[in-house]
Amino acid sequence: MESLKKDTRGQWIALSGLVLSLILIGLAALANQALIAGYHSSNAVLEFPKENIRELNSHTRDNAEILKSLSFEINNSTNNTVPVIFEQLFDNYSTQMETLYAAHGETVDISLVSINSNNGTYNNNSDIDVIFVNLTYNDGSTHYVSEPEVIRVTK
Amino acid sequence: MNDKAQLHTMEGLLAAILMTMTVLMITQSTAIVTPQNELAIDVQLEQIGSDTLKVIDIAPQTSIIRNNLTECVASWDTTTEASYPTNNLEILDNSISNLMPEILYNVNFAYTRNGNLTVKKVIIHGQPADNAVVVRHYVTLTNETVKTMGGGWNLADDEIKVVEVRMTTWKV
Amino acid sequence: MKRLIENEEGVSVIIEYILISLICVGFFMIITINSDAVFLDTPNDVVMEREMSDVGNMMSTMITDMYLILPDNGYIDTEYRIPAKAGRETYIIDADVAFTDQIIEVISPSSGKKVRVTIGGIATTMPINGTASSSSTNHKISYESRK
Amino acid sequence: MVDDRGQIAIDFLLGISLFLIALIFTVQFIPGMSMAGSAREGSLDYTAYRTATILVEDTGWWGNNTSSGTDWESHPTDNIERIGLAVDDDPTSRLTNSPNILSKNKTTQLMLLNENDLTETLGLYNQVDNTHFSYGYNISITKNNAPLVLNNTPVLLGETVPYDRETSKITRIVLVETGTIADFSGEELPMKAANQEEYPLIDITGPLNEEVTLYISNFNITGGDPGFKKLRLDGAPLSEVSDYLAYKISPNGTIEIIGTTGKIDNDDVVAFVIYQGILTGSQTYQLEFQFKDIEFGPTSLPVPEYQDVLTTYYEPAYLTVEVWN
Repeated sequence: MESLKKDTRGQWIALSGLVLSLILIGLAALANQALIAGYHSSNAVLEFPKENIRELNSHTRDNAEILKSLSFEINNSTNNTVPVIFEQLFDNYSTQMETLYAAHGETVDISLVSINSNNGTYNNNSDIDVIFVNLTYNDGSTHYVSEPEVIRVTK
Repeated sequence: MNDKAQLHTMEGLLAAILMTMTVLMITQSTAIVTPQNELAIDVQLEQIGSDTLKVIDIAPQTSIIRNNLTECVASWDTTTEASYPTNNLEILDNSISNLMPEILYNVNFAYTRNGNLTVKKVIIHGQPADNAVVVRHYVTLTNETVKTMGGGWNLADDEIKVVEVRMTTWKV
Repeated sequence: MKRLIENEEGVSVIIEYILISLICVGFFMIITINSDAVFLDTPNDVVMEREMSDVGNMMSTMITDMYLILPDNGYIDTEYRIPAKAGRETYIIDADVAFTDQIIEVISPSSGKKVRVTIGGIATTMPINGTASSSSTNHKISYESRK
Repeated sequence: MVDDRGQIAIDFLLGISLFLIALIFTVQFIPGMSMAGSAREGSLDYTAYRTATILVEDTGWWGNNTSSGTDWESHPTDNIERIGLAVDDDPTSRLTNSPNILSKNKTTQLMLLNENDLTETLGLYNQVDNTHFSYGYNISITKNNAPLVLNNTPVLLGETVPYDRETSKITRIVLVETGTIADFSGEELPMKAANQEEYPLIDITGPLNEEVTLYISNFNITGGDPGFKKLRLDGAPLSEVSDYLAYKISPNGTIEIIGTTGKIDNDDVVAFVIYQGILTGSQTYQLEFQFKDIEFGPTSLPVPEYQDVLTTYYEPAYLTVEVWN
């Protein structure tokens, strides 16, 4: 004990050890805090399927326009009426969308409710003006239902 | 006065200064760069990725983005898959990298064929990092768009094909 | 005996011993008295503040995101998960003030701690209301166009 | 107590007590020092995200006792309840079908709002113990790393970002309506009366007090060195430096300035930007584009009018929102 007391060398080393440990404590606190920071808010943004639902909605809208002009085109070469053709194409579309969404573990349902003509006939492109579609989306924690989604097809 | 071990004192002093500087530097740098956890980076990646696809999708003819997403997808020849480093959809690749520089991405197309899901690689920029985020966008192809863009989708006149553009984005 | 009393060798050792003990006891006492405040309360306060503002931000961000995709005819609901405790205390999310003030409050009833988070201008077009307690198991935000 | 052995221990005692006092203080301060400093900032974690989301994906809303709608930009004196910049075709419905496309009118109106309304409607404030305080913010729309200029004002709001503060920042990619553009197809442009070479014509009715942008596409290349020579306005040549800018956009989106030597491919789009101040008279101007080795429509075609083919021009840009305490 006496020899240890007399030996005054190494004081700085001991002090550096202390400082070092304090720095480590500080760093650990910082790192910890960075881990806590914003976990739930980030997670909510990542998990909430905003873009998936919006895509379902907006792509169905875009698609209705495409299908409308396509069904008038097909109408020229077949005996089927425009609404019948449109319905077939729409069924085809919704099956494809359902398969594509199912690959991500999401259940969607897109079904055509009605095609509306402003004057009751389906002779040319401007006759169809509004289409009603039911949309549902479910990924286990978020459920979205739009019954009906009113799509104006005016292009 | 004991004047031995002066050098040790200097050494200690130096060490103390060094450590203080380190601590200062670390606290300073975290104050400037917002301490972001990995999830926050993922949020930004997802945002930028989905914005990019959306902007390309809605881009009108009269903008710098000459072909919108549907046209880009329609022009794909369907037979050759991309294998690093060759990509076979130049136009889409250029449009994406113009909009989000400094971010790497891979693009796949997913679509149904005879009721089964098919996924094809289209643009490859490397192996995605651990924090990669996937964004997706949908387009509908008809034979008309495919013909005008000269793609190889081989659709019948009364056929439509919904294609999922799946983009994996990550930061290096 | 006399020799013992008159002998002063080692006195300093005893004094040293007494002083050291006193200092150590003092140090120990200070640490014991303050340990709760130093090692538990301060970090707990910080952690609570962070977690509560995190939860508040999550609610506000989710409501914003949800608002942007609300169907015109139909409904949307989403379940969310929040930690049962912020630090060591349970808390309540209160959105009822949002109706007038565009603010969501996260309050801890036991300590009265309160964190407020703003919502960007949605509350004026659409009433937002409801409260949620962290101790209940299921949490849900829902919207129905017909109501 | 004349024995002076062991005195060194008093030294040691003094030292150790000092040290212990120091230790107590450090232990008390370390956690407070590193953690409490940033605790307050936590509440603005996602403020930037929410603000940017509302700006980019929402149309905004205004309302008074009798009516309401999304066209808040045309009711600046009424009660603006929410600010959103997305374009909208139906002001009565709450949502837009075109997120990420920013309206020019809404953006310019945003620049005119006063500070107070802005922080209030965007929710850029917090209330602590009933005192209202605003966050510092910086909102900008940039293109090529410079602020986008709309109606001669750069889109830049708020203060400069302090670099010694923790901030919350988000960048969104958007399409901005920056003006109008006339898109012409090569075969629709008539050649000037068959004197020398094939110079197509376009009529522009003045006065126009802004930049005029024209696109010409679908080139029918007839010779080996197709290119652009010069632009003439009512017969007088314009200067490529001070009067107009001509560049081409190739199909993959690369932009290249075409001087008199630049080559043009048949799938290129050639864009002309005629600067502000050139077409300010109340008259009909005739633009003559001198190309080489490119054939345009027959002379019998009517000269197209710039105003007849005008459409909105969209430019990709970055909207950045940064918020701090």
